[in-house]
Amino acid sequence: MEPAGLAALLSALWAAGYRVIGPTVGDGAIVYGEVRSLSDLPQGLTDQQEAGQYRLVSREDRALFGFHVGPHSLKRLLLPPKERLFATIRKGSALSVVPEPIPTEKIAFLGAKACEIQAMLTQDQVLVGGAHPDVQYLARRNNLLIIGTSCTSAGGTCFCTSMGGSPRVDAGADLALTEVISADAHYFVVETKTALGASLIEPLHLPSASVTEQSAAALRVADAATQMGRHLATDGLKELIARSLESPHWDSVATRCLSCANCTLVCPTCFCSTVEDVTDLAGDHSERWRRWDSCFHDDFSYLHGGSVRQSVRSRYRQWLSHKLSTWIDQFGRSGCVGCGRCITFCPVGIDLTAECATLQARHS
Amino acid sequence: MKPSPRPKVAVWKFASCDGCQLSLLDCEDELLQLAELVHIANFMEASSLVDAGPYDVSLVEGSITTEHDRERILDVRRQSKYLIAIGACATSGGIQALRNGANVDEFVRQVYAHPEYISTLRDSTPMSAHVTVDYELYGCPIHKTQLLEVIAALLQGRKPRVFSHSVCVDCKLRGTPCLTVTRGISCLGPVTHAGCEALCPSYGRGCFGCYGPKESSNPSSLMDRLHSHLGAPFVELERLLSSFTTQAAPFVQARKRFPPAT
Amino acid sequence: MSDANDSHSPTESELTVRAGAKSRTISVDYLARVEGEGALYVRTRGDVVEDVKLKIFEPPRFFEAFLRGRAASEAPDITARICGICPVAYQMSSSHAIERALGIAITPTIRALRRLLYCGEWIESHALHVYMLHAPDFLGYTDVVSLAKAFPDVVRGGLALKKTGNEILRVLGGREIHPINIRIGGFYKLPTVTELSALREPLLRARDHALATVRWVAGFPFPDVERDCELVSLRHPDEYPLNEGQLVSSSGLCIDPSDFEQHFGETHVEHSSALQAFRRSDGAPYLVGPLARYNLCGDKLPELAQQAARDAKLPARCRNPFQSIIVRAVELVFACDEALRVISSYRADGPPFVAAPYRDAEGAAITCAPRGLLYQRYRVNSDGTIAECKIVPPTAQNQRTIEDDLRAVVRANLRKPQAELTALCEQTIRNHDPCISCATHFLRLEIEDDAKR
Amino acid sequence: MISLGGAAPMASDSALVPTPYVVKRFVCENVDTFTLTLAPSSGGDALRFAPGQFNMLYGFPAGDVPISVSGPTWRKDVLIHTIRAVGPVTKTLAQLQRGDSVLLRGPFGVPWPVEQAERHDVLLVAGGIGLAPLRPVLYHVLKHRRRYRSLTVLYGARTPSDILFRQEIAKWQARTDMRFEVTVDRSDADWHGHVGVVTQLLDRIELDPLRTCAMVCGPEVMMHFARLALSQRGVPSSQIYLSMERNMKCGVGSCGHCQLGPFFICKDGPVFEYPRIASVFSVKEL
Ligand SMILES: Cc1cc2nc3c(=O)[nH]c(=O)nc-3n(C[C@H](O)[C@H](O)[C@H](O)COP(=O)(O)OP(=O)(O)OC[C@H]3O[C@@H](n4cnc5c(N)ncnc54)[C@H](O)[C@@H]3O)c2cc1C
Ligand code: SF4
Ligand code: SF4
Ligand code: SF4
Repeated sequence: MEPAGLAALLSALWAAGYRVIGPTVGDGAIVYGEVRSLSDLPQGLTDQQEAGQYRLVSREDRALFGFHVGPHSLKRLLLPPKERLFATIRKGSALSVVPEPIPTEKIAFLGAKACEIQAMLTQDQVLVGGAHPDVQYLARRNNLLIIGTSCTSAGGTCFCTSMGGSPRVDAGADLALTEVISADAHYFVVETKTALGASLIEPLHLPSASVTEQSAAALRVADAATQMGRHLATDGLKELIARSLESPHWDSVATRCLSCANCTLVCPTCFCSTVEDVTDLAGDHSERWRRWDSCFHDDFSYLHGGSVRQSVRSRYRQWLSHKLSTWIDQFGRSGCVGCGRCITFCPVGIDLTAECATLQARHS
Repeated sequence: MKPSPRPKVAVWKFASCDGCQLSLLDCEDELLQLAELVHIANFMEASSLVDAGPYDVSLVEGSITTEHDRERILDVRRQSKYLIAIGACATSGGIQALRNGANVDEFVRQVYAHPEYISTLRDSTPMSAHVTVDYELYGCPIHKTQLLEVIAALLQGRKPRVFSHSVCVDCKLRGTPCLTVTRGISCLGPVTHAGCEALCPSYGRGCFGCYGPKESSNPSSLMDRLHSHLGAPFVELERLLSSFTTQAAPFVQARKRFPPAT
Repeated sequence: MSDANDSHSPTESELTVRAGAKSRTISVDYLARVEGEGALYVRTRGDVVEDVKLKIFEPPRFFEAFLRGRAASEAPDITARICGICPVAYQMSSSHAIERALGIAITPTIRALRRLLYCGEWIESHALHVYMLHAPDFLGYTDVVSLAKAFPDVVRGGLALKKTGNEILRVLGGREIHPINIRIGGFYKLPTVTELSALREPLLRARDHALATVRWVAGFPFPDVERDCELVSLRHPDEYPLNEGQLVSSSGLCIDPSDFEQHFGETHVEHSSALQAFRRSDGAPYLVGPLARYNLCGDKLPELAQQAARDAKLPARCRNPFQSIIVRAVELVFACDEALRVISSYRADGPPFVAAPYRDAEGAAITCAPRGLLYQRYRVNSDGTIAECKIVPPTAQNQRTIEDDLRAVVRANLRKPQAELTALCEQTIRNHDPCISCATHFLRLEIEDDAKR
Repeated sequence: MISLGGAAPMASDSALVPTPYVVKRFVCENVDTFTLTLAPSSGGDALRFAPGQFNMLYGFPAGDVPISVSGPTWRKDVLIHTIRAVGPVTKTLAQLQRGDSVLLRGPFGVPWPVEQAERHDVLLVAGGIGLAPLRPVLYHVLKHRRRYRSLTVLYGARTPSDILFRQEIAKWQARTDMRFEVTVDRSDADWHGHVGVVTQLLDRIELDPLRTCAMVCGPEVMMHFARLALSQRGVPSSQIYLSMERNMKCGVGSCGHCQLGPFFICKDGPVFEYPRIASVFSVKEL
């Protein structure tokens, strides 16, 4: 598929009633926003990432998806930062409850990276995999169409391969694209992953990719897998962390950690939320809102009489051990997909792969 | 539920810019309703009607900088069931606390022709240094919706929705990419108390900490990073931590670690 | 009108009656001041008004002292904290002064946005004064809440008008009080056209209400007072003054704002922690603010505002301070109209701010705070720090004129009962919307009659 | 992979949206504790629950908090909760009067092991408000008395005036088919019973350790010492159950607040067989 084909797909999606969201350039980063035409995409741009540092820089080519991951993740769409759950009205002594309507908007997400999709599947498990599925999330999820793009390079803080992932988009997407760009060609190899994906591609009458094209795409994705900027040794890590709850290393992190919660809020799998009741002055009308919360907050663990996790040491420990250890107990897989956001977006550059390595060196 | 009589509210001013109490008058949509729900019994900026105490709620703006004010706040405390300190001045001494540790006599001489007319204390101190404060609302100035929220919560006997976490959280909720990480701008957001809805970063400028430190604030670590990684000079960081809540303990602590100015 | 006497603790009254040291006139180099709490002290002997003092108790806050050594870029944020009611005025004067020192020329877009920002502050501040602080005086109410019971539509409209002013401040400045989007050279971020267009509708309604307000306040009962004093304002050849212009006076002065200190000085009297200003040539007090602006620049008001003034029978030369409420209402019409003009021609073009390297230099500027002219002068160092600064706010300039007004009012009304005279004195002070906080609702009249002792 | 799709979810299906209930009865138990009897505002049956399960009770407009059901499981028409007023939400609930509305979501959580305890000596150890979540077990065992061997309740209160359910306790104490011991931390002039912490009572009773099923509910320290004492007496860990408390916002394992190591207290607990939580139980600040 040529870029023109992508443009046609884009118009077809809008025409089919989808709001298309994808990577756009805003405030010095690649953020998710509406994509109406190819010119909204971050053409010719990429990101350079290091612990505590992200820079948007030009690429030598005009790739549309030549970036890694940015400050936003799919959870913005599926588990919005703030969302109303219901309203309560008081009339005399009677209370009535008005539930928030189920969202119906159809959204197509263009340009989801493999780790992004893995993270979404991880959140699915938490939010709709149990006895009480979250109806708002479920509805949004059912209304979401995903066009993934496999990575053809890896970022400075990426380590998806350590977490059992790969730069290649697979399950979870409806369509998977691999962008191939060279001196004389610019095309996408498209794989249909679901019937819905196929139904979108069919009317475009795309030529099928040649073997050369397919292997060019596969080669680039395989290359990306060798370029990971970070590595996490996961063997025995779960048990090691569970054994090291009293490690002095947590104190060392606490001297650096700001308990600012950036790591948890940029993490695409962190799902913690709180609720707040917003009332009018007279107190006759109230709304229950859910919003993102973080285990780095003092009042997160508040019980009558005080918080359970008062020290920053215990909050960082909670986060790291949940991500990499207890999540496996809870859901049979790690809570980390190796996207590296928490490393890049920590204002003081705390790097969970480095902290784990220290812990491993110290305790194994 | 039992209906309760209209609480009597008083608003007091100490050394300040008036901005925090003005927030109340800036509640254009709610002011008249508020005046029905509570009895505004003493609010000099807004009314010449003054009902004597005791008051159910006193909103106190400003810091203590004179002997006379030190006595006056004791009296306000005696007359008030709940005392709510509003704003950076009342909760940390405010910008005028820049005089703390400086040579006040010298300051007086610099500004006034007749220093002997001026009576002032050496330090500008928050309300909590003098009386028991029931609730502190941060900000220079406070956010008017937070003020309404605190009043509503008090009226309804619930916990106000005021959070002690970092400004970063609000940036994330808004979707503002981190200025420090993506553009190398010095920002106090990670150590500053939320409340402004991450205002400055949304306008592309770093937070200068006008809501004071968040809970468990760790400015030392942030300063190390801004200095070693972004090359921010210590004098600049020193100023960054010395503005509207200059006397807040974590900021004072972090400044102590800076090498002496040359 | 209630007598606020009971609200004072004995300590305060002691302070108020404490014998004063002799005052002397001295000009000073470094000032810090704030609007603040005031008290009023009048002493008469028989029919002679011996002493009138508008006392400003506001504790000193030393802004000029701690601005030394700070980064010049911090001046707009720090000086804003002098006053929560007119922070924009402080931000504008400090920005212009430092820009002058550095030789920065702002773009037309930034200039227009600054006018818009100032309109927001004028609307907010004037509406606050007209509806909440001053109108209740004329109609015999204690506050806006009781006024609202009698004039619900006027007050609701007034609150909406005030909100519109605040809305401008919020969009352009980030927040109403102590805006954060203002920096030397311009703004951190330009607003979008859509953001500004959203202000159009509320502004149209606000302008209508301002017009109605001119008619409403014109019908108030005004004591027959003519006060003759020197009026001082900025004047601009093409527009009603906000950020720029020559400094002019009713006696024919016409100078560059940077020459302000050569013509006007300040003195420190015991009963005030604000410094009092005077004209250097003869030591006389002078008046700044809406009345001065209107008398000196009324011809530059947009036609709509001029028409409103004519309809309200407001003479082009108005020397009755009680009628300043009409002038403020007319200025409200102007501010809404001007805001609409800026919005309709706005394009988000050019850089959000203009920068220039620091150098050892000095610059001064005057802009028009709602209450009158606000002078600031800075000497900056090449490392970007402030070497020295001076700030002269409007209330300090008006303080002596207010005392003169009081003297005249007390002299003419000596026979009135205490409560009535107190109210009249309070109103006299409120005519000038002094920014001593509590807008003088805090004032107490002490008449010490020596003859009866 | 999670199966998505299927019938479109309904807004009212959400476990996060409460149902209005009306207060049928308000009983003061002591100075800060009260019992609410609640029936659905729309009429009909109340929610079914098992002993030890809890509901999220919403004191309008303060917010909602987890409160265990303290009434018998067989009451179909009402839900009974016993609440200690300690903070904003519980104090709002304390203001309720007959006829007022509350909002309720639930029931949530893993119940006490009433079936596993059959043919065992049942030992209930309660501290303070911890008696309320255990009361449904007591009702259940008494109703099905023959399925169980001995029944012992050890209950500790801070002072005599803090003792809950006084009249009921008197009746239980009068029964011959069970034993109900009360102790107080601090006594007063009229108190003639035990003084001391509840674990001291444990040392005074006879135990057939291997046939004992112990259910413990109270402050964490109290549970810690009770568990230790029971282990020392030879009760197998797997026959000791504790009810844990953490901050809860959702009640269904999606808000993350109530995590304790690998567990979500709201859905993996609050009742835990001790060995499951042994490795995390006394880790500080976990
Ligand atoms: C499974 C379980 C069963 C319980 N059963 C009972 C019972 O039967 N009777 C009884 O009296 N108490 C019970 N509690 C304790 C009760 O939930 C707390 O006392 C209550 O949350 C206190 O809330 P508050 O607002 O009154 O006071 P505060 O503790 O001061 O709370 C302030 C705020 O903090 C939050 N908060 C504090 N603690 C919790 C919490 N545990 N969960 C969620 N939010 C919290 C709330 O938002 C609350 O509004 C139970 C707790 C749990 C976990
Ligand atoms: S823990 Fe870090 S690397 Fe792992 S998924 Fe979350 S943000 Fe990405
Ligand atoms: S690890 Fe970094 S991002 Fe996370 S809370 Fe600590 S300082 Fe903030
Ligand atoms: S971002 Fe920081 S400086 Fe700006 S308003 Fe908020 S707390 Fe104040």
